[in-house]
Amino acid sequence: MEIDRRLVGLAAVLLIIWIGFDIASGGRFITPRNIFNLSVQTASVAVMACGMVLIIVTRHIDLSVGSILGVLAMIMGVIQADILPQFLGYNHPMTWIITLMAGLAIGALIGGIQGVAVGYLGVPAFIVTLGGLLVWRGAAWWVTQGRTVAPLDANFMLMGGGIHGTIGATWSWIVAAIAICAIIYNALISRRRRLAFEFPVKPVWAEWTNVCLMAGLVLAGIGTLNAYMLPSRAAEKILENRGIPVTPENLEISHGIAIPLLIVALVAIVLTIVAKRTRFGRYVFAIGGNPQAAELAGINVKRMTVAVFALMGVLCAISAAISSARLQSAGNDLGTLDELRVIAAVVIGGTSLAGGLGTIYGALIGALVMQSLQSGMALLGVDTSLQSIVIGLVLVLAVFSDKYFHRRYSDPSA
Amino acid sequence: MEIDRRLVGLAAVLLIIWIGFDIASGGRFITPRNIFNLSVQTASVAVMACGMVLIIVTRHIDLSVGSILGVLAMIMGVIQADILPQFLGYNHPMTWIITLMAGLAIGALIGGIQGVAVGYLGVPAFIVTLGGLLVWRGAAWWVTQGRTVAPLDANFMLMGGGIHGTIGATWSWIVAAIAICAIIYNALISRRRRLAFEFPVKPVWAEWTNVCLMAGLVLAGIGTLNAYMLPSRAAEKILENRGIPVTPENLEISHGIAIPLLIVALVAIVLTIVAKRTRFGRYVFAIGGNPQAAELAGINVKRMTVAVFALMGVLCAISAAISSARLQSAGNDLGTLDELRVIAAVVIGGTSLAGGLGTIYGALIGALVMQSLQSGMALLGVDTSLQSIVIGLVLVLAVFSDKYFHRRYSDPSA
Amino acid sequence: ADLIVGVSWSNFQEERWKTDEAAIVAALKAAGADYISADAQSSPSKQLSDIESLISRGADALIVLAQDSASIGAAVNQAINEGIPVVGYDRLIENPNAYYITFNNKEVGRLQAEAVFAKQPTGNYVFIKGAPTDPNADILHQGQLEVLQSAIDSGDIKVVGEAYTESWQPAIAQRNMEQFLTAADNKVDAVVASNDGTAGGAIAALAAQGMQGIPVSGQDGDHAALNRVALGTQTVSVWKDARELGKKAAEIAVELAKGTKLDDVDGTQDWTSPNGTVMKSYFLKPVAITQDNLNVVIDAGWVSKDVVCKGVESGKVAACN
Amino acid sequence: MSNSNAGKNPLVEMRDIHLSFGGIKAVDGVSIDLYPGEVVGVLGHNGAGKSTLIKILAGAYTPDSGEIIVDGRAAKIENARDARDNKIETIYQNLALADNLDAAQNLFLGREIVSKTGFLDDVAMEHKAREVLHRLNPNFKKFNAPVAALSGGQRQSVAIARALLFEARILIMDEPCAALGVQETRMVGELIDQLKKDGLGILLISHDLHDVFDLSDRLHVMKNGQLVGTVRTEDVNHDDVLGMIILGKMPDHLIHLAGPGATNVPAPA
Amino acid sequence: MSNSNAGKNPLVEMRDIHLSFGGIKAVDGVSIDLYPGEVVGVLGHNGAGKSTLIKILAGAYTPDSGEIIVDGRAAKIENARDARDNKIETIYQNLALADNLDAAQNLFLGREIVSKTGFLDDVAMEHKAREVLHRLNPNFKKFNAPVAALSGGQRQSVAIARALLFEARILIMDEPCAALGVQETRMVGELIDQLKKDGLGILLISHDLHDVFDLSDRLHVMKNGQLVGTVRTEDVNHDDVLGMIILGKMPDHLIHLAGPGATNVPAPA
Ligand SMILES: Nc1ncnc2c1ncn2[C@@H]1O[C@H](COP(=O)(O)OP(=O)(O)OP(=O)(O)O)[C@@H](O)[C@H]1O
Ligand SMILES: Nc1ncnc2c1ncn2[C@@H]1O[C@H](COP(=O)(O)OP(=O)(O)OP(=O)(O)O)[C@@H](O)[C@H]1O
Ligand SMILES: O[C@@H]1[C@@H](O)[C@H](O)OC[C@H]1O
Ligand SMILES: [Mg+2]
Ligand SMILES: [Mg+2]
Repeated sequence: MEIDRRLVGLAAVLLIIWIGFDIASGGRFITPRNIFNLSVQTASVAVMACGMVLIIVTRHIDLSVGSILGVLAMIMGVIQADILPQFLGYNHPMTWIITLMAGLAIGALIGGIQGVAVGYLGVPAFIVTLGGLLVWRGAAWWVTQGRTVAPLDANFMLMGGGIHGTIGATWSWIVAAIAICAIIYNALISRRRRLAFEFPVKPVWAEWTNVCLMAGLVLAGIGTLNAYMLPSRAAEKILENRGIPVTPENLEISHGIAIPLLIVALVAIVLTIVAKRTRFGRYVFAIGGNPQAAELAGINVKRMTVAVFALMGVLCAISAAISSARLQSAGNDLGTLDELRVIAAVVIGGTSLAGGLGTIYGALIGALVMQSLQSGMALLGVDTSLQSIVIGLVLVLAVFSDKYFHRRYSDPSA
Repeated sequence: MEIDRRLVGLAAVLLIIWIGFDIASGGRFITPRNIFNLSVQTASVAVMACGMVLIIVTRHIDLSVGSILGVLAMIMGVIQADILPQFLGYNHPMTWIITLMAGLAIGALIGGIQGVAVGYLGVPAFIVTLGGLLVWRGAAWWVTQGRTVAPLDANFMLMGGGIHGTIGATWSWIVAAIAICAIIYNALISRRRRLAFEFPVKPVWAEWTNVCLMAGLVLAGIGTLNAYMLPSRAAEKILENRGIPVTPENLEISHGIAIPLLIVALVAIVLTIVAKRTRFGRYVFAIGGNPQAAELAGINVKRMTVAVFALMGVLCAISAAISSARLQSAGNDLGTLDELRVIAAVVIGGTSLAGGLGTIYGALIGALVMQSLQSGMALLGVDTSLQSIVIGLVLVLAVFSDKYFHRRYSDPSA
Repeated sequence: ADLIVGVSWSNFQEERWKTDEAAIVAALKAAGADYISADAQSSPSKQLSDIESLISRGADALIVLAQDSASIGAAVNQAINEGIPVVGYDRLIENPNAYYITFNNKEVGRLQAEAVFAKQPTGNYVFIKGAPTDPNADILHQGQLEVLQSAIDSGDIKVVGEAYTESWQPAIAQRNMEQFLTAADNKVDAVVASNDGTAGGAIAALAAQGMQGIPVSGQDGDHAALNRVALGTQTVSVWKDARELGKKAAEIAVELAKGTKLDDVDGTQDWTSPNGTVMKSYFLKPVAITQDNLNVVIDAGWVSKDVVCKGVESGKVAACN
Repeated sequence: MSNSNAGKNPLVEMRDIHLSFGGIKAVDGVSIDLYPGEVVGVLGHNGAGKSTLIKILAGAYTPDSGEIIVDGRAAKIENARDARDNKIETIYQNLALADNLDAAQNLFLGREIVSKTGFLDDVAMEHKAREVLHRLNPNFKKFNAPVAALSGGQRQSVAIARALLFEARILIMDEPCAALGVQETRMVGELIDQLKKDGLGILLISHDLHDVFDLSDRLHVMKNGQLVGTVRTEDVNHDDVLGMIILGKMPDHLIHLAGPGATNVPAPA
Repeated sequence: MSNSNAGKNPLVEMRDIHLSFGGIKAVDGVSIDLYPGEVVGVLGHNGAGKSTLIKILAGAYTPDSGEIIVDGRAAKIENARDARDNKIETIYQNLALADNLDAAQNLFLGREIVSKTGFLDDVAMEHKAREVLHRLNPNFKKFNAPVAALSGGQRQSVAIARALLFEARILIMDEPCAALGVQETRMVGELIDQLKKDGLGILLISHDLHDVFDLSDRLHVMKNGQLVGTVRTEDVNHDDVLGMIILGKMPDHLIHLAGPGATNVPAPA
């Protein structure tokens, strides 16, 4: 994984925003607590943004993700709260698995249907998913005639990253260790491949700087999350449940990585590999570059379209699980306007709306930028209408600056 | 003006919808009254749709029209209700003109700013106007801190097409006569031009059929509107005001053409001429076909982009006038989701989201299709969530069928 | 100040919330507490994030106007876990650890229906209901039906139209009203609209048929609506003096933040929610404002006389003289 | 009809192919054939229907009617994948390349090399791409840039390399050298000769009579969507062929060879 | 340097032009000139920088450094409009056409005929378009179809017609005949001769040495972004030029003529 100039620019934007808010809020922004909150708040949009990258790279768009999230959250809500308990009782350990599987399957189906309309019927994705935006939002209402479903299954709610929905300090450090091993392994392997074919490689020190930088980021991130302690009441309860004596020392329980963040990381890694290292990913980019050429190269563009939209549906299901779990309830207006957040995140992250160009990690940072703005302004107590003005402006500015700084390295006539 | 196959297909869709609702509502849909209502309900979206055609033809999109409408309505509201009365008193005959002019100017400015961001800064329109969607909605709130502005100026409210906002039977017939003359003149002139260069022309009978058909449509439409009488209570008041004795005969006062419909017609005719008969329009289409080629042909693509967006802003101002006048008040949420209605109308009307292809009259019919669905379902008392499902489906179906029937006459590989 | 009270608003779309806010701010200032706030823009998810950030900002007590009473649980739990008391404002929060202060919304519905019914005890009625996503919409409608159901059953009143209004949008209310008028051939005698915004839309539709003047209800005491009441195009705007509600809520929040138990707040009564949760609650009484008692809102300083009386012929309305 | 193909079976035959675009008959009853180890030129004025004809064979268009026979068996070629299954490989006139991918990625598009674990082996692909492109265009060095950044001729080199890389039996080349430089054109000529020796059948569309005469064994000439006739290169000279292209009639001494569907000639006696 | 241009002033001069694309020097210190009434060929291998060079003159690219002098005066050419104001007209290698417009609309794009009332006069434009296109390609009939529906050669005809239609003094043609048929190519050749007689200066990029020798008075040869040298056509033969293109060096008997910025030659004595 190479670190590109664009990514650095984007990270700089993020950093500026963070530092700015931190100063303005008197040091309340860059705190373990707020970083933890941010990680959880961003998760649902981030997961969908990963899929939206592929959609936009293939020259499509999906305006329906918010509505799909809504209908899937309702369906999963009803399955776990109304249907399964009849057979399994409340909070049965299988409930969340069955619910999630059903959600993923229905998500794939919904996405697949839209993909068929786009790929096989040839209706522009903008229209299909604009229709979807209306249809699935309407459908979300029909699941329970508008009633919000609550309470949800206790295990399912762990996906929302509440007090119990984190993996604690020890596991977080283990995750960090695994990540760092993967970074080193990856660097070694790709260097060896290039050397085998006698292609030029970077100097050793540069490779190591790279690796150290990334490992450092991982450690810093996870260290921060581990530094955020559970509120004392919650810690007391946990200690009581486990039968551990409540001493000031024992009360210091770390949050660690929130489960939704873990889900985001997993989704992002898998999709990055898919995008860069598999035929599927290569075809996605080829279609984005020139759909006719891709078809003539023997790629089944229609089928690929269906697959990409179905994948988007699956990711909506994951996001639906995260956001309903977080809210501990499923309401039929869940996900409203998320399509805009997701698309904005992806475009801020450097994905071109003209297709053929985009990265998953860019989208993640884009999502983080958007959420940081919102959370930061909420933290400062900025008026909402002013908030939306600021977010609108930053959106345009971010894309402009990315374009401006990137332009110097590309075709002046483009 | 030639009548094309696509238009006929679209008109057929509309007819099916109308007849369907008429049957389902027991003959309440195709009545002078409902047709009149439809014409007024469609006006605001229709005006914006005319501009959106040009935006989409140039390969852009404008997601901010609803928000721009909102902020302009608020601004015009404050100008006419709070500011001008301080100088002119209430309902001064100049109030509405000054208000409208200010609205148009500010609309052009807002659109122009967005156009600069798209054309000169090179930020994709999707992003600029997504930003605009947030910014202008936020700004709408700021105008009065969320307070709804009412009552509006009495003359201004005529643009909303209430009881007084129509031109009555006589004037309506005069409009009809002018329209028919124009149709005939147009046909004659273009035939003469072609003959002068010895180009092939249609047989005379075909020309006449065409002319008669169009004239017939005009007569039928205006006849219908004239057949819709003022409700007796309102008629009584009018007669009283004019000092005419209230007899059953005198009470039969026609609505005639509603002023908003007249505005739509004017906008559509002007823009059709601009699109087909002027350099500006030709350049819009050329840019949509191939922006690089247009630039190389010496067209100032950046300036054109600004102009097209500014024009869109002006049309938003007109729509803002119509819809706030119709509601007799200006609220900061006016126009919410209108961007989707407008875009849907345009695309149903056969404009290609890939750019380079589209017609104004198609967009008008598209707007009518959307509004007919909504009004029809409201008439039948269909549940709102079911309404949005139906509208979503019809949107996709309409575009699909247009594509499907059109495909037979074009490149099979495209 | 040593106390900070955080307020989480569901949105500011209706005019009234700005007044509520002003009242809360004033009351907190009087009590020497700081006011911090966030606006969820009608999104339950954003409201959860908002409350998290209010907690981060050091709120000692929270006042929450819930967008969705069922979805607010997660946020309220977080606050309670942190030991921060929560006051449910205007809309119900189903959590026995939270305090509940409101105007009785069923009562609001009843007042709306009563005012319309008094003017038009028989004939064709239209119901313009609130947002399908707002639980208050149904509660209001229940209240309305409590008054009108017997007349409906006896056939004195015939319901010729009934629709929700997405996001309480006036333009949608107007379109629905137009279609009801078309469907009923203008044979509509009264409109029960659930708030002032939708009432405005309905009245615009009536005006297009020259029918303005038939009974129409609303709520919130929006300035434009009070003007319509004066002009006679709207019958009633049920006024929930937001200033009272805001003041009381702020006072209670400060008390709770200082450590007072829920039970010990003055005027607290036990109230059982439809789902059987027993809540510590405080209720205020809404007032129906009609042409006859417009002076109430003017005297209360809610709105100035010239706003209410804009365009009213002199001598026609007592309050405008 | 005596020629060196006698006795062999044609690799591919297209029989009585028709295709109209909304009223305009782009291909109007054309029949052609191609034998292994031969190069057949397809000639005709602009808009004669050459590209449309070979796009049908390549699976890019579906004909209104007509048959395609590959190796003696009727073949159903409805898309590019079907063509590939029949070992038909095409270089398109408009160079179908994905502009955002680099040369190697384009070369292997649809036929990527994957490692044992199933992941793309980009390093191996780039290695192979360098090899092939070097044979076509020794000046070519831009391996890590998207092909959008290549010059017209460089793009054409990529398109040709792409077609060469795979084991096609039938190679269709639609004006492969139009944008190529002198040296590059020469190298492509040498390659064609080599492929011919390897037993491939090649359909070569070109407007350059010099090249066509140098490379082809037979010529199909089209006019206005119809086949004027098919001749052996050695039987005709430039002027004969010009006559066929411009006037649409067979040279007098060969009139008896006019192929099926040929126009402007009396039916063979 | 004795040639027929002696005494005349050059129509256009480009002096020491540089342009890199992110590190790659596409044009690297090239100077060329063009006199009225002459055709100058620009030759070079694929990727030599020919198209980039002339796009700078056409206003499509802005050079990193260098001067353009038109009629003896320094000209600022920053976009296509500036080029047009200097009466420079270009046929691009990738045929810059608006695919959705028809032939006549493309022909007049940016220079429409309007009636007295200021509205477009489409009938007059179509009339004129038919006239011009007929001179280039008598087979051309598709006047009412969008140019997307044209064959490769038909599109090229439209692009050429477009450039001819207006009173340019400097005509740039980037491989104008690449896609043209034999007859069509011949007609373009005749046209070039005609324009030359009318006193236009023409820069002609082509890979077809036959054509270039037939049509040009002088040749600029480029390699790897640099100018190898400028020669008079009558002074050289095909092999000399091939040597310049491939090896990048001036023929021995002309080595003293190597232009400024020429590479691989000893500095002129
Ligand atoms: N838009 C671009 N971005 C980056 N590099 C480019 C771009 N256009 C051309 N190049 C590079 O610049 C060099 C010169 O290209 P140019 O198109 O001028 O060559 P050319 O002489 O016209 O070649 P051909 O004969 O193939 O048309 C080539 O190496 C090419 O890859
Ligand atoms: N997509 C299309 N839609 C409509 N008509 C088309 C299309 N493609 C080609 N045609 C028409 O079909 C006819 C044959 O075109 P084709 O491209 O096969 O010609 P060609 O022989 O390859 O010409 P060239 O030598 O110019 O490449 C032409 O009249 C052309 O205008
Ligand atoms: O006051 C009303 C409130 O109770 C409801 O929930 O939302 C709409 C408002 O008008
Ligand atoms: Mg061709
Ligand atoms: Mg070139």
